[in-house]
Amino acid sequence: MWQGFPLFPEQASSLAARVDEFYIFMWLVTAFFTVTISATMLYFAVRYRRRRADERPGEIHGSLALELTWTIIPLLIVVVMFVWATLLFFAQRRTPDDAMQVTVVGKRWMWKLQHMTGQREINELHVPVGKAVRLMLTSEDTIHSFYVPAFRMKMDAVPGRYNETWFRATKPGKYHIFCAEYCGTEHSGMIGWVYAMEPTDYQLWLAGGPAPVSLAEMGQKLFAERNCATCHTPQGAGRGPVLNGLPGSKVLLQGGEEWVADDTYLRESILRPSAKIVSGYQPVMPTFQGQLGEEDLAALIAYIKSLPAAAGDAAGRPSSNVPASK
Amino acid sequence: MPTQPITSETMPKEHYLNADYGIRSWLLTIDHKRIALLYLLSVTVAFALGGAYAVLVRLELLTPAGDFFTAENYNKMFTAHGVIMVFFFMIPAIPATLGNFLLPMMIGAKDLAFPRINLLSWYLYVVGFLVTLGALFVGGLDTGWTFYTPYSTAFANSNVVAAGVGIFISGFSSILTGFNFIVTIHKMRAPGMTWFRMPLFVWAHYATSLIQILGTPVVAVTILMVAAERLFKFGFFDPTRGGDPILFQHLFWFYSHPAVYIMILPAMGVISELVTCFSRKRVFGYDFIAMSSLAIAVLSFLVWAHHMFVSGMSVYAAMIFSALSFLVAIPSAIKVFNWTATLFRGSVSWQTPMLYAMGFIGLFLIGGLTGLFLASVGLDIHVTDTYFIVAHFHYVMVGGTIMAYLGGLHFWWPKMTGRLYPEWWARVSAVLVFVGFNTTFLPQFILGYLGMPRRYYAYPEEFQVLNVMSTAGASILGVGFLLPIFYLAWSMRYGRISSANPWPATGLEWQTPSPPPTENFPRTPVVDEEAYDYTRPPKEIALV
Amino acid sequence: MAEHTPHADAVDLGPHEHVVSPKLYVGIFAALMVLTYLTVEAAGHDFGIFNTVVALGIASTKALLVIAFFMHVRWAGKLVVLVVASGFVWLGFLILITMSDYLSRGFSLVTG
Amino acid sequence: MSDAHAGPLRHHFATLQQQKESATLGMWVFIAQEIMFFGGLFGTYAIYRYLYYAAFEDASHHLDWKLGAINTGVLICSSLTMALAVHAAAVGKGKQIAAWIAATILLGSIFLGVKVVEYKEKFDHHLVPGPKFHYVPHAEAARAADPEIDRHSQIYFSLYFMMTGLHALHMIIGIPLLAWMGWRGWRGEFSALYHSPIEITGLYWHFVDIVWIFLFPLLYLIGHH
Repeated sequence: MWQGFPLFPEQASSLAARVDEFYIFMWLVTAFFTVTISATMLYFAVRYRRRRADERPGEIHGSLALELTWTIIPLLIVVVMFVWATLLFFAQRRTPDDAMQVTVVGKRWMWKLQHMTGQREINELHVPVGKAVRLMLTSEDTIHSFYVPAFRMKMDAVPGRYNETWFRATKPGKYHIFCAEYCGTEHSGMIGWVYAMEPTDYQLWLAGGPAPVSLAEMGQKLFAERNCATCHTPQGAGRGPVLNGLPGSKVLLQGGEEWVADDTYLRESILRPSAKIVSGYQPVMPTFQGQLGEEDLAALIAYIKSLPAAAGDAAGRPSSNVPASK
Repeated sequence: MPTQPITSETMPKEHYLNADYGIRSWLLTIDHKRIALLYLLSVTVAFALGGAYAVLVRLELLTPAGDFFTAENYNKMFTAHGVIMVFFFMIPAIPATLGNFLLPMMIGAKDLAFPRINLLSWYLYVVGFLVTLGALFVGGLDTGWTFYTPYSTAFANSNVVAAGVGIFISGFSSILTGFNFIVTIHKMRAPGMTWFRMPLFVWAHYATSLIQILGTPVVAVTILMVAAERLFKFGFFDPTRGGDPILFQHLFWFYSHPAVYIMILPAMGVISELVTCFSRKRVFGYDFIAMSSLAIAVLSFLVWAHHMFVSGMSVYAAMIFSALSFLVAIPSAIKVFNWTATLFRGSVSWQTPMLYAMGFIGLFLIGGLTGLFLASVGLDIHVTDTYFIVAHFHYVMVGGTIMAYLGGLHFWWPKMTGRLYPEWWARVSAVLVFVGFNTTFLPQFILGYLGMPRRYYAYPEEFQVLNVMSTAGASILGVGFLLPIFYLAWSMRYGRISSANPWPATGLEWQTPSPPPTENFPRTPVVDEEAYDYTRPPKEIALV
Repeated sequence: MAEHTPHADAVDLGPHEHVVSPKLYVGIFAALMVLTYLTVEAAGHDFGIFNTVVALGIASTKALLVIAFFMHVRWAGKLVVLVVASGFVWLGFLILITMSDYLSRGFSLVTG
Repeated sequence: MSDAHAGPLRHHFATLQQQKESATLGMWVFIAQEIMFFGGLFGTYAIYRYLYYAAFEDASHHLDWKLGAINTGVLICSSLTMALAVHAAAVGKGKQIAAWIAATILLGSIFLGVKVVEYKEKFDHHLVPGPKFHYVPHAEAARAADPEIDRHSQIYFSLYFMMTGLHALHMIIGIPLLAWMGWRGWRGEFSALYHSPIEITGLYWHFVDIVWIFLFPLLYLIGHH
């Protein structure tokens, strides 16, 4: 139980060291001001302690110079803190492009994690060391918060939307996963482990596990089962738009609006096809709301992404669409 | 029991305590001093209850496994601790007891502007307290004092609406207190009492009242929306019905962050009084301290989303809130520097109120500066929702507000009861509180950075050592808080009789007998000199 | 606006109580009814983005008329004006800063 | 409560002037607090209107703007009669106070009557949020513009009922207050020197009118063209 007396959790991610540096800087500033002001206070209290009951100390109203100094100096210190912390924040929130994606779904009192390569894990996440991992978080009921202290990383899983964060493990090992947003009775039971493994061990784990069907293959099976192929043909002769090379490209909608086919667009078009009808097509596609779970959707999207790009090349991927507003 | 202490002082024959007898004279009083004592009693009951729940929570956390209570009960315990302490002790504590008692006297008025509304405010507080206690005892509430949706609206099967109604009613009581103070300070100051001759205690309560008036209604309407969503299936915050849970957090924290300044600003007012009286010197930089109270009141409304940095709000809004949260720390720093400078070349006495004031300055420094950790977004990602946050706000609330409340209670006890408290017992309890408090909450900073999340019923083994230390500290703190209840009650009967101005301190409230007559002053006093003028012996209004 | 300057017929009675003549009240009432008609009329035309601005503009003018004349703030001194203003300014804090979060959610991190 | 015969000056005030100014300032601080109370709802309205504009525009067509306009007129009229009642008190005509107050109460009741009609009509069309909520888009293009129009329109109607409900509740509190003032006026309690209770009730009533002045365009007239 007593492994020495740690003051920091393990530094197991690329950003952990930077967060700890900033943490130490903040403690130094706090210690400096607390000690100096308390010592000054105690020194004055002892040096000028009341010796006679009827002492009448002199009149000191205040001094503008002093007031300005202890307004401007704290202001400067605070600006330094703000700039340093915000740069750190940008690093924490800007996901590298080469990141592998894991979808994290919080469901009351367990974490369901799903790799793009098809592995599904409950309360466990196996990741290779040195590889950036993008987490797409959502929840099926209340708000949860995916928190790995060793990576200094935390992001809420909010129902009804995707939140994105990322980490890059740097040290192999087994690290805690906690739920950090109160979510009911077993809030403290909603914990698990991240296994950061050497790339070779990770490949072994990938292979070693039950012959995992990759997400795309699972998507293909679903695509066939739900006979999507009858309308969505690669050559575009069917009643539905061509899906090859669709992800990331610009789609011309009825009413002349242009929309980028990102994950949210694909997910919405499967669940609520009549939402954005591609120009030149009829709104005949049935809705799959309630029939496909989050995992099935992720599988279908993965499959669509894996389709070889047809004639047109995929346009640049602007980040997202600001809701049209009047 | 000791015999009646023989002192030269004699109690004034006619004062507000013996002006009238009987239950009706207390339950239907419109005298601001009696209403303050009614509040003192009910706020102490709330503190005892909240403290009891805290002890139960600390007991459960002695062991990593959850083996003392069931998970539901633990969740109901920490929720009850939070709700009772925040809404029924911290917010009313200083404004409703010391503020109600002293504000009219400090500005030379006979009473608050609306005495009957003052009594209504106490009744609303008691009704709200009873309704909330009913919700907490019969069935309990397990959403935490923050009521986050969609848990509180769709998944909690505890008394959310009942507790919400109780908090709504007590929120209205807080609004009425603030409303009364604003009008009294504006309209009922004695002749010669200009704004910059008012005691800093009054400035702090003016700033607090602004927040109470402009902040509380927003949480009131948010509670109504949560109740409407639970009862009538409106869909405000439920994602399955189109609502946005993060909008609840915006509306909730729009009030709840200024609410923490409702808790700390009166404490700062008390500390300004204690520091200047016990160093017997005019406060250093009076104007800056007064203005920093107003600055805090205004800036506190612009910083709320530093509670939501990881909720998925936009990156750019997080940056704006982070910058503003850093700004709000500057006025607090100005105050601490000015208090320390006041001691310079003073005549500092180490009586109990000064012990609490010095304790406040030390602990509020740690509390305030750890707030900067949370304003920095990069660090907040790691520490939010962990025990680092629990330690931060307990340093500001217990180390700050409760230390100032106890210091103020001891400082004005002779004025309220005409009796002196036993000095040595008071110093013992002050030291106990200081030691117990630090032992309880310093380990929690480390726990927080190690990653122990908040509101955890069971935790991994490696956190046990620090948790045991924290629980040990909690028991010392508990004793430290119980002592004053005994010796202060004892002093009401057997304490040495106090003169009108035992310290002696400046301020109009000390120029009238202790305990004061019902109408405070025989004649409305005229103020002709600066506040805190210790160069001349204190004046006394001759009782004609 | 049609109504004449209020000072002409203000009668000073009691503790410098400012009594306004009923004629001014009726004038303000007329203005309010005209503005109500205007609101409905304006909503009839599509000004694109400015729909909300126009609607709120007319509503604010009506509110100002009621506050200034019916509620006597016009003669009530700076303190009351400050209280009224602070109410609306805090409302602005709440709405605008919360909107800043929703408006900037779409922007991605483009910086270097 | 207040003993009417102890003369208007309360013991803790120095002058009648101080008492009157305190009462007026107090009422205005109370109104600033009410602004923030309704402000929470207006804030929520602004956010959801930005997020779900199409659904809000379509749902707004389900409200009968003519009834809304009539109600606005009725309430502005009641503001006028209220102002005249306060004026009557200020010039000391006791009997006139009761008359103007009665007119204000009548207009207020008309307003509430129209609201009852509107609520009943929403109830019949299953537009009250909850299990029985069934939304039929006004314009067919609306469902295409916002596929989740059922959920988002339910937000609109939740806000509609919450805001107009709270506003109506404030009027239901106001009417007995007005009746009590009218009765005190009738008994000749108010004079040119002392009439702050009725003035304060007037301020409250005018505030309730201002809330409706903002509610009408924001709820009834979205995309009215």
